[in-house]
Amino acid sequence: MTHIRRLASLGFTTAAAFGFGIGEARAADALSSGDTAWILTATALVLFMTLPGLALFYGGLVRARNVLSVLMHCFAVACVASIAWLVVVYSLAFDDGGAHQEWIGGLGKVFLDGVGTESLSGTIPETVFFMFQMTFAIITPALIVGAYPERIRFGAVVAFSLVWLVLVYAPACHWVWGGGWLADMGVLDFAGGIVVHVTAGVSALVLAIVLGPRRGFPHEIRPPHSPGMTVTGAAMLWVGWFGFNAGSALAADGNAGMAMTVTHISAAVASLVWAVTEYFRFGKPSVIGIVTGMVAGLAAITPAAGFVGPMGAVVIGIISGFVCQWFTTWIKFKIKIDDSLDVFAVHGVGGILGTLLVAVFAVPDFGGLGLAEGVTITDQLQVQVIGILSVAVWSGVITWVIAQIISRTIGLRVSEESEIEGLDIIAHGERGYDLT
Amino acid sequence: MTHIRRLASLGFTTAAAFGFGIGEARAADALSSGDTAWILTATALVLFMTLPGLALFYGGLVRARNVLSVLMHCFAVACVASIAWLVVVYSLAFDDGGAHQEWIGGLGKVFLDGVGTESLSGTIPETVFFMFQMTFAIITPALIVGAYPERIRFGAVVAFSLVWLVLVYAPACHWVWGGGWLADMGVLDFAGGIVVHVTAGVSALVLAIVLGPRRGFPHEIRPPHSPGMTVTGAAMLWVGWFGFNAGSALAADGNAGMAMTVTHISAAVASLVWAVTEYFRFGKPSVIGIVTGMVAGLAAITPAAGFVGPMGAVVIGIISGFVCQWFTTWIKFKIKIDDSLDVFAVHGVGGILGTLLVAVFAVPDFGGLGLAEGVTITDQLQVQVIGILSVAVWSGVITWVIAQIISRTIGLRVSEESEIEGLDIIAHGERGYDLT
Amino acid sequence: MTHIRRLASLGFTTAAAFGFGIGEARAADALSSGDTAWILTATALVLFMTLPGLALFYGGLVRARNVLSVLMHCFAVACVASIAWLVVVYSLAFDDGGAHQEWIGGLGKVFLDGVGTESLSGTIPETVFFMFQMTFAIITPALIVGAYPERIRFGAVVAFSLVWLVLVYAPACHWVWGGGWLADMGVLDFAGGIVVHVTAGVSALVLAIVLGPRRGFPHEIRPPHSPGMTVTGAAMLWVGWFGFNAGSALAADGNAGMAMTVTHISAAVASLVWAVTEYFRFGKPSVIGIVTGMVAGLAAITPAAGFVGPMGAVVIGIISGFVCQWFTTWIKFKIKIDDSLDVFAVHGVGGILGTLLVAVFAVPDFGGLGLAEGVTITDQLQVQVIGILSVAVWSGVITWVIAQIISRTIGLRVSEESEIEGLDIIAHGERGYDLT
Amino acid sequence: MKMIIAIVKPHRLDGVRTALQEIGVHGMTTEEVKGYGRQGGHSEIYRGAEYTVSFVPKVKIEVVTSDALMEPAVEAIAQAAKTGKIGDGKIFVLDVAKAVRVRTGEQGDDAL
Amino acid sequence: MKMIIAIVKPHRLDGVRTALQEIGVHGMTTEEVKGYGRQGGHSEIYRGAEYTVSFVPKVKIEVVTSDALMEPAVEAIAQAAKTGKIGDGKIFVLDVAKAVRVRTGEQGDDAL
Amino acid sequence: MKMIIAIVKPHRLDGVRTALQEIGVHGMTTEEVKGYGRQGGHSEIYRGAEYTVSFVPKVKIEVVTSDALMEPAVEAIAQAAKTGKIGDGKIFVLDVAKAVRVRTGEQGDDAL
Ligand SMILES: Nc1ncnc2c1ncn2[C@@H]1O[C@H](COP(=O)(O)OP(=O)(O)O)[C@@H](O)[C@H]1O
Ligand SMILES: Nc1ncnc2c1ncn2[C@@H]1O[C@H](COP(=O)(O)OP(=O)(O)O)[C@@H](O)[C@H]1O
Ligand SMILES: Nc1ncnc2c1ncn2[C@@H]1O[C@H](COP(=O)(O)OP(=O)(O)O)[C@@H](O)[C@H]1O
Repeated sequence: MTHIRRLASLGFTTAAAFGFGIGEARAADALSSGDTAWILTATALVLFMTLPGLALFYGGLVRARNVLSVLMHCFAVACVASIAWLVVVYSLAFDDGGAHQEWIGGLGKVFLDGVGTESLSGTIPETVFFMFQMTFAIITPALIVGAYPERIRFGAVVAFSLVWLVLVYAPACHWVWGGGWLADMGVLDFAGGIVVHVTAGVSALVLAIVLGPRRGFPHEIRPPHSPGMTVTGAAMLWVGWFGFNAGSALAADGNAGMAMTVTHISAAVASLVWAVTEYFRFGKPSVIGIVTGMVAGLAAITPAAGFVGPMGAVVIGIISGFVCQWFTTWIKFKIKIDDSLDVFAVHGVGGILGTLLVAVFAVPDFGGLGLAEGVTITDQLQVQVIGILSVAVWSGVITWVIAQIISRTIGLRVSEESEIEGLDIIAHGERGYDLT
Repeated sequence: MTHIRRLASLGFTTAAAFGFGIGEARAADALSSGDTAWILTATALVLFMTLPGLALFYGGLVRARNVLSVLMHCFAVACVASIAWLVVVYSLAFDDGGAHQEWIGGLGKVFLDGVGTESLSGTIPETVFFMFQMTFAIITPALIVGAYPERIRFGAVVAFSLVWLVLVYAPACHWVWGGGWLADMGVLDFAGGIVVHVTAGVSALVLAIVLGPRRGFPHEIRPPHSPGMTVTGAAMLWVGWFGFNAGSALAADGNAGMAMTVTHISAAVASLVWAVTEYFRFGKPSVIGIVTGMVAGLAAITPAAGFVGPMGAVVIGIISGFVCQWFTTWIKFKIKIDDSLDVFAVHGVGGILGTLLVAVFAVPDFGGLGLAEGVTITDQLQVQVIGILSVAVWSGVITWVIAQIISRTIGLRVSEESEIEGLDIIAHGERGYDLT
Repeated sequence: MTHIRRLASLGFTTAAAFGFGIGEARAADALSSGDTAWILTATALVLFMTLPGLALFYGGLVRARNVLSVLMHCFAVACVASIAWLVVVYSLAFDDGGAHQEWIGGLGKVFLDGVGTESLSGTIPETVFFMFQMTFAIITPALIVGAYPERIRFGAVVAFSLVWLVLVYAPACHWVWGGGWLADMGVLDFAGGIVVHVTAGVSALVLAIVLGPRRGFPHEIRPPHSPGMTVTGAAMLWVGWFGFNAGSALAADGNAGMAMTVTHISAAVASLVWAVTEYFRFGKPSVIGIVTGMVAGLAAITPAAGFVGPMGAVVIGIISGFVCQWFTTWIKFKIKIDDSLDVFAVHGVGGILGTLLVAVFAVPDFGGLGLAEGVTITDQLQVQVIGILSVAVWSGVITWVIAQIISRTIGLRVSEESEIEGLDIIAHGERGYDLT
Repeated sequence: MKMIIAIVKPHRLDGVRTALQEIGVHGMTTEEVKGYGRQGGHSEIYRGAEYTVSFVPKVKIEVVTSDALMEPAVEAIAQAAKTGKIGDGKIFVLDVAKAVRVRTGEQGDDAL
Repeated sequence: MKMIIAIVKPHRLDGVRTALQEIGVHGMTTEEVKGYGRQGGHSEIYRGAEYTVSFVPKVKIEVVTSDALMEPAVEAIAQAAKTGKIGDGKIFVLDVAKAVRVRTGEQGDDAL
Repeated sequence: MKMIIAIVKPHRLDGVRTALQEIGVHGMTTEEVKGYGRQGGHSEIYRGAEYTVSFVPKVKIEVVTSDALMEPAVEAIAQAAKTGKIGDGKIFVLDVAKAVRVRTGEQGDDAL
């Protein structure tokens, strides 16, 4: 029994909460080539977000002598996550967990056991659902790359990502999208405010604390070596996010269209809000700033995309553009944590904001598509807070444990001399640029 | 009542003229998930054309110290256009204008009022139509960025683009695609020869005149700082243009297939024609040249894509590759206008050529899909000329007025010292490259 | 009569062997907008693989002073191939060849003669099939660019690619996918292990031999000037390959979904295998290495994508990541052929491996979707070997002849001084980077 | 002969070249360098974070002149490079023992 | 006055700068250069292929000091730059005939 | 000791290095520079537009040699760098007062 069929019986709200489009709730057993076409495309788009999107976004922000190491981190994490997904994580997240279904899925789909070309998941082949969801499992640990560049050991990146996917991502994904306890409570998370952004953001923060700051942090850090590379990656993130959010409708329909619309609007608004705020704070709107605003707006709309209307998107864009900016400064300069590329401030905070605001803007009065019958804003907010807190605590604690173990075994951090020399040549034997 | 339903009653030619595929004319009220899947994809492709496509294409052509400013221009214009589109431009372009429908649309769709997940536009959700068309409203003012880099004030870019979208783009789009007077006349513009390329090209020329040339123009300008960046952007434009032209069929059908085919052929032919011409003129075909030819071929086929066959595409490719090249030299070195990245010569001239040639090559004798019943080539040519001239004059005059006002208020141009220092550090406080 | 209809009557295995999805075999006469949407998208994805994907992948691997020439090679080859495809190659590959159908197609579809917006090819418009297949005809000669950078004359690139498409690609494509003698034998090549990778790989090797090595080969060659550019291109190849392989199902269905799944898995596995092997050989896994492993894994899964299951993909990934790496070293340092960017070692060897292994892993016992009725692994292996050998010999011999003729007429190689100065400035009058 | 080494603000390069040409100096070699001096400690802001950038981009100009032309050349450079703001740069003069023009083998002042 | 030209390993730059500051030298100019010496012939590996990279990235530091400060400055650089491994670099000292601060026109030691 | 500063065409660098090695000079430092001289005013064409590129890419080679080796080194460079076409470059020689090898502290000719 595919999970979608199971879910269909839970009725509208829950199904939607699992990231399936509203239209999906009318459980369909026949393959729709149109829906399949869109999710195949969306899968390509979300992979494109990580490779090369996120890799370039992050790569441009570090020092030239570490650019390749960041690309390598993103690339290797993508490979490791893909294999982990096939081997066990997909099954843990989406297979029926039987007695412990509330907490974790089963092992029936390990290595895609029993899934063939005829297996369906709603109106699309299950392989397509598997692939689409896999791209989320790729980008989530890849987001954490932003917490530890320029000083981490490569082996630690691989080991951490692998273990983290099994211990943090699989359960969180199961709880919210796989029919676990948060799904049962009716938590709303359309495309991953909790599953992707809260898990990655909190884990990034904890890992940054355990790892310690870069030499010279906070003021003697070198500015981004190639903002143009970062903008290129950011633009790819924007385009790819259409697949992320509108693909989460799991159909090519009006729900997907609205999800794409609000996604775009939130991104555009948050970008401008960030730029305008910078203009008032420093006199100059920067290109790094505007694209960071874009990411904040996208992270924040992610949990809300299929539930809110354009007005909700505008407000979510404004708030996230403003609040996430405040957090970038606060974390680096007040509490002095070197979450180097601001994963928590942008993704974590953005994801949390959107997960809270969806409870408000899903209401028809605010232009939304409606909460479940009989559920008030306050009810929903409570559920959302529980979802955020439980996943945040789980992510933080497990990350801390994994980091400690790695630190005491293979080691987390390179030597100071290696840090100065740069990870490209030290860890990978390569140089980023030879323009002669 | 959506505009498409209205249009359907106008019958084949007009509907096609509005950029809806031929298949569209059989007004369909049911959602097609296949068509929706393709237009969702096409929307992503056209956004990709601007971000990062066009941004990189232009960014590589300027001096290293202005590269970020160009990326910022494209990015900020995209954000501003998206918001303007939501707030009022979509409504002005596509809502029913009632009594003044000939000239401009109504305000009924401001902020997507009344548009929900169930609203259709032909066989696709209206939100998807809204998003697809929005990407055109993004790229059109972004094309104009090529007229003014390396010397314009950032505030002027934002202000100009915003006002221009309302005063130039909204009416032009309405006239041709929204059921306005040019549509009534039966003007043919499949994907934006007039609406996108003529408006942007002419406005670029006028703005370049008002702004004045860069220091050292024409001979002491620095050559492109990163042709590889330009080629990267160009390739993205090519791929994205599949969404632009084949998406304008608004369906996943034979019309879309043929539109994609002729688009590709024109691009390939114009690229080679440009390169060969350079070889004969200068002895060396350049990579900047070949990709410029590509853009010329794509701009020229745009209005014709859904109406002509492969032979028409070959001829349009040859002519545009040759004529646009001639214009780049002529404008810069004969009439000495610093339309810095050749927006008029490539897009304006290309768009005009295609808009004229479609009248010829739409005829079945020349491999086309046919003009409306009873319409001769000469009839159609007349309409096309009226379309080009009216939109060109409107674009030019309004651009001139907006530019004058900005020049007298917030100011158009940076100081000479800032121009030398470069806009990246002056306007955005950032540096393009730090490879140490 | 379109070839697809013809093929349908040949029954399951053969149809699948021609790269049409299994579902396709139930010959459908009606347009499916879902399938069309996916193949339009896949076409864009495969074009994206060449431009800018492959161009950047290759561009980053050469010296800075040759980067533009490599981009130019890829771009010009794409244009030339597109026109050749329209003029004659599509017809030779896919039109009915009548009496000599076993060997080559006819000339009935020259310039797309008789193909209109209503022509179907299975469930998609024939123009869409034409475009999709065209992107394969673009990337195949573009792959060969990796054999000759940094020393070839630009004219030779253009001439070679053009003639090669007609004399090598058209027949090979016809034999395998167009209903030729290899198709009759039941050769399995889902998306181009033979048609794309064997032809390109072998031709690259032969061309590299005729052309001779770069100055200073093998040890004084400059290392890749921009590994980051290479990674960017590699990531685009990965994403685009979804279109390549899953698009080859020619439908948006379960076969496409499984093809995408195994494609992805093979890529991820081969990447990690390459990196781990490097770690054991040299102590450092490199980013150039991991992405080369990715390409090897993708090349190897290409012929197998629609026939094998996840387990097959894992094994194919492991073997290709390991064997292709061994070949890169062997060819350059043992037999000392300067196939500069390892086209044969990666694509040729990868394609051969996959073409052999599909015979094994298509068997249901190994998780595959099954061989044709009554066909054993050994039978199939025999056919596969015949396919590989015949195409390899044909590619090699014809390439050698073309290269000799070019060498004696327009000349293959630039002067030593030009080679030192760099092709960018010598052949195209441009410089790759001016960061001042 | 003397080698004049001038470290100036990048955007002054064109002005310096013109000034030198006017007094008859037609050859020079330039490089991009990073300078550290009183101007040191300027900062750039990314994502609201201030980064201290100790080394500021400068252009270094090397001109070899005859002994006679040295003073006017230094004068010309100093004037053309001056903005009056901190970080305008320095000019150093070193003795040159020998000069050769590669193409012709000419030596001494003839080589310049 | 003297011009000290030091060619050192790139990651030693910050240390050298600090060492110079401690002894009162507050101005310097740096460039990225490629060096060739005994260290020459190191190799990089790409796709299993060993490439000989003859020129190794180094940083060149130019500091002009008064005659008196030269010795301590050379000493400070030498200590800060030393790793004890091959390729640590060289320090050369040249005579400077004249120095001018562009902003003020000051000359000689005052210009430094 | 002498410092030889040679500004040559980039593609001659390898040749110069070999020539120097043959006469026993095993260390050198190179930088990419932009030169301006008689060759000045070459032009590049983009989109049919001619752009005057005043500064031409050159390579600057700095070699410190013992007094005795200086003449042969200059000779070797001049020969290896010569193409006979305009823009071949210049060689300048300056006196070096002091040289130190960082790794060992050796001084003078021993440091080279
Ligand atoms: N002692 C020195 N030796 C070499 N270069 C120096 C020295 N002092 C300054 N410079 C160079 O001159 C530049 C300008 O010096 P700075 O002290 O910032 O300003 P100003 O010359 O206006 O006082 C520096 O960035 C550095 O490149
Ligand atoms: N004779 C020389 N002239 C100029 N620069 C030199 C000379 N010899 C060495 N160098 C520079 O010093 C650097 C270090 O020298 P090298 O011989 O590799 O190591 P070490 O100084 O430890 O013996 C070289 O990379 C080069 O930049
Ligand atoms: N007076 C000078 N001082 C410093 N460098 C010079 C001088 N004259 C020429 N050069 C350098 O030498 C290079 C070659 O000089 P140029 O006059 O173009 O050719 P040629 O040496 O063949 O006459 C120039 O590009 C510049 O880098």
